Amino acid sequence: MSQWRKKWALALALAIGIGTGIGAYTFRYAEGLSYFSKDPRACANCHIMQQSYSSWQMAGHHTVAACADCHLPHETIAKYLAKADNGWRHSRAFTTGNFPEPLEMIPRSRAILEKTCQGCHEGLVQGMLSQGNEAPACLHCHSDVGHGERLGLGGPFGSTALEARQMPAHGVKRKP
Amino acid sequence: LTNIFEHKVEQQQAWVRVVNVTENDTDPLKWAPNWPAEYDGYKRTALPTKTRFGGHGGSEALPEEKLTRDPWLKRMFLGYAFSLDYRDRRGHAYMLSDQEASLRLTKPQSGSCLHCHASIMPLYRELGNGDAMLGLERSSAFSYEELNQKLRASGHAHPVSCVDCHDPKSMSLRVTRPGFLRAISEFANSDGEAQAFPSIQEWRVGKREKPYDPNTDARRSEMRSFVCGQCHVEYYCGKKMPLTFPWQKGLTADAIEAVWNETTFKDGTPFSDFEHAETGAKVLKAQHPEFELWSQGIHAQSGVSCADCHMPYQREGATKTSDHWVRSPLLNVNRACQTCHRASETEMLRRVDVIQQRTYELLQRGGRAMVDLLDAIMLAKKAGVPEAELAQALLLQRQAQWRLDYVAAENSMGFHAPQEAARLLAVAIDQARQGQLSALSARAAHELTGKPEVP
Amino acid sequence: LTNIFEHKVEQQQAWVRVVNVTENDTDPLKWAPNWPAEYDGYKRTALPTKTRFGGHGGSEALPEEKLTRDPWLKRMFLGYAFSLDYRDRRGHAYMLSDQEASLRLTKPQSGSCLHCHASIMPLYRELGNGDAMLGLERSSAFSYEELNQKLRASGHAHPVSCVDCHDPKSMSLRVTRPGFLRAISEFANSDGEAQAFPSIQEWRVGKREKPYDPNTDARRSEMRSFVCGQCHVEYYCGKKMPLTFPWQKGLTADAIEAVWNETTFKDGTPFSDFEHAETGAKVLKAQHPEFELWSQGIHAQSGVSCADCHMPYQREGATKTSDHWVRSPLLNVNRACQTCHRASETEMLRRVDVIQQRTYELLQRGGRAMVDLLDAIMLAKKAGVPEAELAQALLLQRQAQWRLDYVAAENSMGFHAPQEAARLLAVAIDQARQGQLSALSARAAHELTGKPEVP
Ligand code: HEC
Ligand code: HEC
Ligand code: HEC
Ligand code: HEC
Ligand code: HEC
Ligand code: HEC
Ligand code: HEC
Ligand code: HEC
Ligand code: HEC
Ligand code: HEC
Ligand code: HEC
Ligand code: HEC
Ligand code: HEC
Ligand code: HEC
Ligand SMILES: [Ca+2]
Ligand SMILES: [Ca+2]
Repeated sequence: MSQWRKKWALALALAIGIGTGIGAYTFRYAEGLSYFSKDPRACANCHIMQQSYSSWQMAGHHTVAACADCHLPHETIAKYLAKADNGWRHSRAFTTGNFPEPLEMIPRSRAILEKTCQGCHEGLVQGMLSQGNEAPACLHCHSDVGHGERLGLGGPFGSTALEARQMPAHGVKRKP
Repeated sequence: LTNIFEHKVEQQQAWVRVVNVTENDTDPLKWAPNWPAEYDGYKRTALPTKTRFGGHGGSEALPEEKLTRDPWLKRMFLGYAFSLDYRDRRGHAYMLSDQEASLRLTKPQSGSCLHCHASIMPLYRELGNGDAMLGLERSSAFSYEELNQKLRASGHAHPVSCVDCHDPKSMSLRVTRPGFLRAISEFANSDGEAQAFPSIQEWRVGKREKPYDPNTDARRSEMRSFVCGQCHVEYYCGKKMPLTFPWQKGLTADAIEAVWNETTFKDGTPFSDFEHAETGAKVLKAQHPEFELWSQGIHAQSGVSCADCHMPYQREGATKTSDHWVRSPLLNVNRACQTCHRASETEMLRRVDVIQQRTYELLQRGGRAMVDLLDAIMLAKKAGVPEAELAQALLLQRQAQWRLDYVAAENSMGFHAPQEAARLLAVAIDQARQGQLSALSARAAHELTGKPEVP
Repeated sequence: LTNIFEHKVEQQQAWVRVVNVTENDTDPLKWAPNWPAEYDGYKRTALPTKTRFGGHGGSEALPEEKLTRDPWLKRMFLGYAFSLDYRDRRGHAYMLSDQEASLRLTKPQSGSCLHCHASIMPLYRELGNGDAMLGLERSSAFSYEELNQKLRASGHAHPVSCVDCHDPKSMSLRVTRPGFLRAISEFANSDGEAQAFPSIQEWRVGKREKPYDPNTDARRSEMRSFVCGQCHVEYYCGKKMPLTFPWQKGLTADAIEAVWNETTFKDGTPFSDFEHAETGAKVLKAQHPEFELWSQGIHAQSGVSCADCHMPYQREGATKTSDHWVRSPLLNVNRACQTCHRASETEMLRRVDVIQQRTYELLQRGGRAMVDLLDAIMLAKKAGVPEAELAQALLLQRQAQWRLDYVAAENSMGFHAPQEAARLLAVAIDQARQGQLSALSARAAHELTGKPEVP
């Protein structure tokens, strides 16, 4: 990934955000720059993403795919546009605290996911994609490949699955 | 902006105990400085809430009267205190005052009623000289008024409180209520299906040396339902027997009926809650079997606990707490349901509505069948049919009424186990109609002196 | 190493057309060289399979006779061909031969029967001079034997075949059956609830310029159920009316009953399938409403299609194909259920068993109520009760029998929509018992000449 492209994308992201000067500050402070790294820990910089991060570590794909492999387009330009888009929306949401929890994926993000699945598994699903009509929705059947069962904020099926199922009644601890 | 700073700070916070709390601290206010978020939620149970079938609505003094809304309920309960006053439930904050205000107390009630309506443990310990189980047993000898006075005098007159569900030292969940402790252990010892309870399954195949004790044996995910199972259950609570949860054969409506059928009072008479004022049938009363019905549903059997839906996690800044505003999950679909389900909020609400609407329709159908049965028996009586020839009709009344009431008294309008609730209503309807047939043909046979032969 | 090599090769071969296939290629063998994996699966539908309520078991010439297993079915169908022979279903490979072997054909049957039992499209086009819809209409004028002979002579006498579900050019899914095409469009045009069908919801709020056409309007996920809805549906198929799927008011059992109630034959007589041989009631026959019942369940409403469970994807070397061995998903839980459900195979089987067991219990209860109703009517007739006084009982027989049969004829023993199936049975039981009450009180009134007044 070349240096000038990084800068170009950052500029774009900031350009969208600069409308309210504070946006830029927020973005920087909340480690918005991490949007431009491939390192999954960069996403986990926000505690909001912590749950996704830890569940990803327990799910099947963590040895072969990191956040960006699934959540960002594989084509370069589209990737940076998406990064800027996410970066801005998430930073703003993080600052205002104005978002649903458990998180809900927007359709745009879902569409990106479908494409990245196909990208890696093209060979395998060739038959499915070869039929004339629209592509099948991978997430209809495989929505748990990235993070296991849906996590929300925890509970017996979340990142605390093992905890809640196996932990004896004693020893309730405040979760981080 | 400050928001972000706060987030960063909160992230580092741990439980700082500002004050010390003990077994005798029944006043939640005492706990508030340590756990302000939980306390805030707890206090909100005093707010009015309303969904189609849940909550209690506006700011009226008392929730809506079920007996007015569904007159067949009143008819079914004739001869029992429940025909005097029977209202919608509401938030935990009201549990003691709503009990005190109920006209059911115009009939003599037992002190055991307080088991589920107040933070009663210190009083039980006092009554039993430190042994709460003994305390509960002794409490049934008191009249409701006597024990209520004692409670008020002791300073423990609070609704269910922190100490009822939490060990004040570790804040772990624990169950305190003697009624539950005894019953869950009896259930573990039965061969009733226990799909929802992994620790009971393990105990059963294990050594069984010590009786099953939820406080040491249960998993955390089970405790998240057990704390509610202390109260949201079918019971007998009167003068003729100590408080009883009838789980010796299992947690299904059929298993519970079987237990009641085999129970006798001390004086040897077979168990029943009351004699129906019109027909004279010896019938049962079902009370809020949320825990039991839930246990028969797919959620329970997938490990989903009461607290998952009724006390979902919420984030306050960077920390997660359980929402102690215990209420209808339909008021909080995002946290209560979408944490596991990928469908939208509207879609989740629609699903619940479909389930509840089907149950409601069958419930009303059952109500009509019950009224027809009562009418048929009364016509037969008027026609002079002798008691003995109505025995079958009266027995069928007891069976049908049990199942109909079971679903009516359960507070989720079938949601906790949709197919099981529909099944119970189907059987109830069949039994009510068969009772009606029996009464009708007894009357016909009587009026024809012997003919036509009963088919 | 060779393994990797093989994978690579297969990957490139996917979809290489060795032979060309067209609309008139009804013989699946012709398609095999292009799609060997799918063909292999398809062929296996000839293998025997057995689950508790599904499949057909061993290698007997014909599947088990339902009428022997549940005598109340036979009694309910007296006067109709279904009382002669009514067996368990089995794999697609048998659909034509099982139809030919059925003793129901000893009564005159219409040529339309072939709509769902053979690869019939070329013949329809021939009959309709290229217009398949017209072809279907004309087919009902033929007797079954005549049309079957035509089919055999044409060389298209195959069970459902590739070309029935796939466009031979693109291999996209498509629906071909005129009965379905007309009915789904009528359904779209109704205001029946369409939660399971997003494209119909969209069409309804859209311009509605052209009638709804699944082949252009439906999503792929819907097509994965529509192809099955061509046959696994309730129908009328006789001489008095062209083949009809009764969806003009919706897909619920109640909506369908309403359509039948409003339908009249050409001669002006109100619609019914047959006159019950004993009671003379004009009753309905329900056939395999899998598509309709599924549409009322949580799976359909979550977008889960027939193919998801009955034709799950499987990995074969380096490609994924749909398992064309269409059969009970309980024989393939790992692929059919566990991609979506995390529970173990044993646990999934247990869940299905609980659901089916509850349905089965209610179904048998319904069967007993039906027999009691028929007995009551016959006793009243014997006692000389005039026809008019039994009208209500006969009407209730029609209503109860419709619902009871609906669940009995549906092939998943309630699984496709557990609560809805239980609800239908509850209503059926109520109606049967009310019919019995009506007959009993008519008889009693008759024998007492006027007394006791019917309550
Ligand atoms: C193998 C692909 C894959 C990888 C790798 C992956 N995800 Fe995901 N992610 C998904 C899928 C699929 C969903 C949708 C889950 C659903 O529908 O419930 C999702 C959903 C999410 C959501 C939305 C919230 C939710 O639970 O639905 C967030 C936030 C998220 N991922 C963050 C991350 C982060 C952070 C990482 C890296 C630590 C990551 N993802 C890695 C596939 C992946
Ligand atoms: C600045 C903090 C922060 C960082 C860094 C961050 N996220 Fe998020 N993320 C959020 C917040 C806040 C939300 C909730 C936004 C909303 O719902 O409006 C969110 C929501 C999401 C969602 C679900 C909503 C949607 O957009 O569809 C996904 C998927 C996601 N994040 C993935 C990622 C990935 C992948 C990364 C790393 C490349 C990442 N996030 C880095 C804060 C962050
Ligand atoms: C960066 C490439 C990459 C992306 C993006 C990716 N996968 Fe995979 N996936 C792999 C590899 C490599 C494996 C094999 C891993 C193994 O065998 O452990 C795999 C395994 C799988 C499996 C089988 C194992 C399991 O976890 O169940 C499924 C199903 C799957 N992927 C689906 C998906 C879906 C759906 C998406 C999109 C949400 C996706 N993949 C995105 C590379 C990827
Ligand atoms: C209707 C359900 C469904 C849809 C939609 C679906 N899959 Fe799958 N997928 C399955 C099933 C079932 C299996 C397991 C096959 C087996 O075990 O043989 C599977 C297996 C896989 C595997 C693992 C194969 C292996 O065993 O290593 C991958 C990778 C995969 N799918 C990717 C995808 C992608 C990418 C898409 C979207 C283009 C997709 N799937 C859409 C049902 C589905
Ligand atoms: C999967 C989610 C879920 C679980 C688990 C669950 N419930 Fe519920 N509960 C509901 C829903 C939904 C309603 C219907 C609320 C309404 O009609 O407003 C409900 C209704 C209730 C009501 C009446 C609420 C009111 O506002 O009137 C009570 C009391 C209740 N549940 C107690 C329990 C208990 C006790 C348990 C465990 C033994 C439990 N629930 C388990 C979802 C759940
Ligand atoms: C000590 C007894 C007791 C315990 C323990 C208890 N409840 Fe209750 N609950 C009650 C009583 C009594 C009421 C009715 C109060 C009234 O109507 O005044 C009630 C009311 C409710 C309501 C109705 C609230 C509304 O707004 O209508 C819900 C929901 C509920 N409880 C759920 C739970 C759950 C979940 C738990 C466990 C986490 C639980 N309860 C534990 C006794 C208890
Ligand atoms: C095993 C626990 C338990 C016992 C014992 C118990 N209650 Fe309750 N009570 C509850 C729960 C849980 C609710 C809320 C659910 C509901 O209303 O169905 C409730 C609700 C009530 C209400 C408000 C709704 C209504 O029914 O009008 C009154 C009044 C009440 N109880 C009175 C009594 C009296 C009097 C007794 C003793 C005869 C008693 N309770 C014994 C658990 C119990
Ligand atoms: C009816 C039962 C009940 C009552 C009363 C109750 N709690 Fe809880 N509490 C719970 C449950 C259930 C949890 C979740 C525990 C878990 O997941 O292990 C919980 C969790 C907690 C936690 C752990 C952090 C969290 O929020 O998950 C704290 C602290 C707490 N409660 C404090 C209190 C305080 C203070 C009060 C009194 C104002 C109180 N509780 C009253 C049932 C109750
Ligand atoms: C902790 C996880 C969890 C929570 C929270 C949860 N569910 Fe579920 N739900 C499940 C599971 C697991 C199933 C069983 C099917 C499956 O395996 O997906 C299920 C099944 C269902 C079904 C179909 C079964 C039935 O009974 O008809 C409905 C409807 C449903 N849930 C609604 C809700 C609603 C409404 C809420 C919130 C009040 C809720 N659920 C909360 C996990 C959950
Ligand atoms: C969620 C999974 C699921 C979906 C979706 C589903 N089915 Fe089924 N189906 C089942 C199960 C489970 C059974 C019971 C099998 C048994 O008893 O062996 C069944 C039984 C059947 C049977 C009888 C099978 C036999 O072996 O006797 C037929 C026919 C059938 N389904 C057709 C359909 C059709 C047509 C659709 C769509 C309109 C559909 N199914 C949708 C799971 C499903
Ligand atoms: C052209 C009509 C037709 C179509 C299209 C059709 N079926 Fe069938 N299906 C039948 C007939 C007829 C039988 C019974 C055959 C017999 O008993 O000889 C049958 C039998 C079955 C069985 C029972 C198999 C067994 O082993 O017992 C299942 C399951 C089934 N179909 C599911 C489906 C599904 C899923 C689809 C769509 C993917 C579908 N069918 C499409 C006509 C059809
Ligand atoms: C709308 C489609 C459709 C039509 C029209 C249709 N069938 Fe079927 N038939 C099916 C399906 C689907 C099955 C498998 C499901 C079942 O057995 O319930 C089946 C099963 C059968 C079976 C095997 C099981 C049994 O019932 O004994 C016979 C025989 C049969 N049909 C005969 C006929 C005859 C004769 C006619 C004309 C009167 C006819 N079918 C019309 C769809 C149809
Ligand atoms: C009863 C309907 C039906 C019949 C008959 C049928 N198919 Fe299919 N076929 C399907 C469905 C459903 C799919 C899945 C389509 C999708 O992925 O959305 C499918 C998918 C396919 C695919 C795409 C790759 C895959 O396996 O998913 C091929 C190729 C195919 N079928 C070939 C055939 C051939 C060859 C025959 C005849 C031997 C045949 N089909 C008969 C319903 C049918
Ligand atoms: C493509 C995804 C998918 C497949 C395949 C699937 N299910 Fe489900 N199932 C769901 C969804 C979605 C729900 C609704 C509850 C929820 O949202 O989790 C559900 C709910 C259920 C429920 C509870 C609702 C009810 O009807 O009682 C049962 C039981 C169930 N599934 C069993 C099965 C079985 C058995 C199979 C295989 C034959 C199967 N499922 C296949 C997605 C699926
Ligand atoms: Ca009781
Ligand atoms: Ca029919």
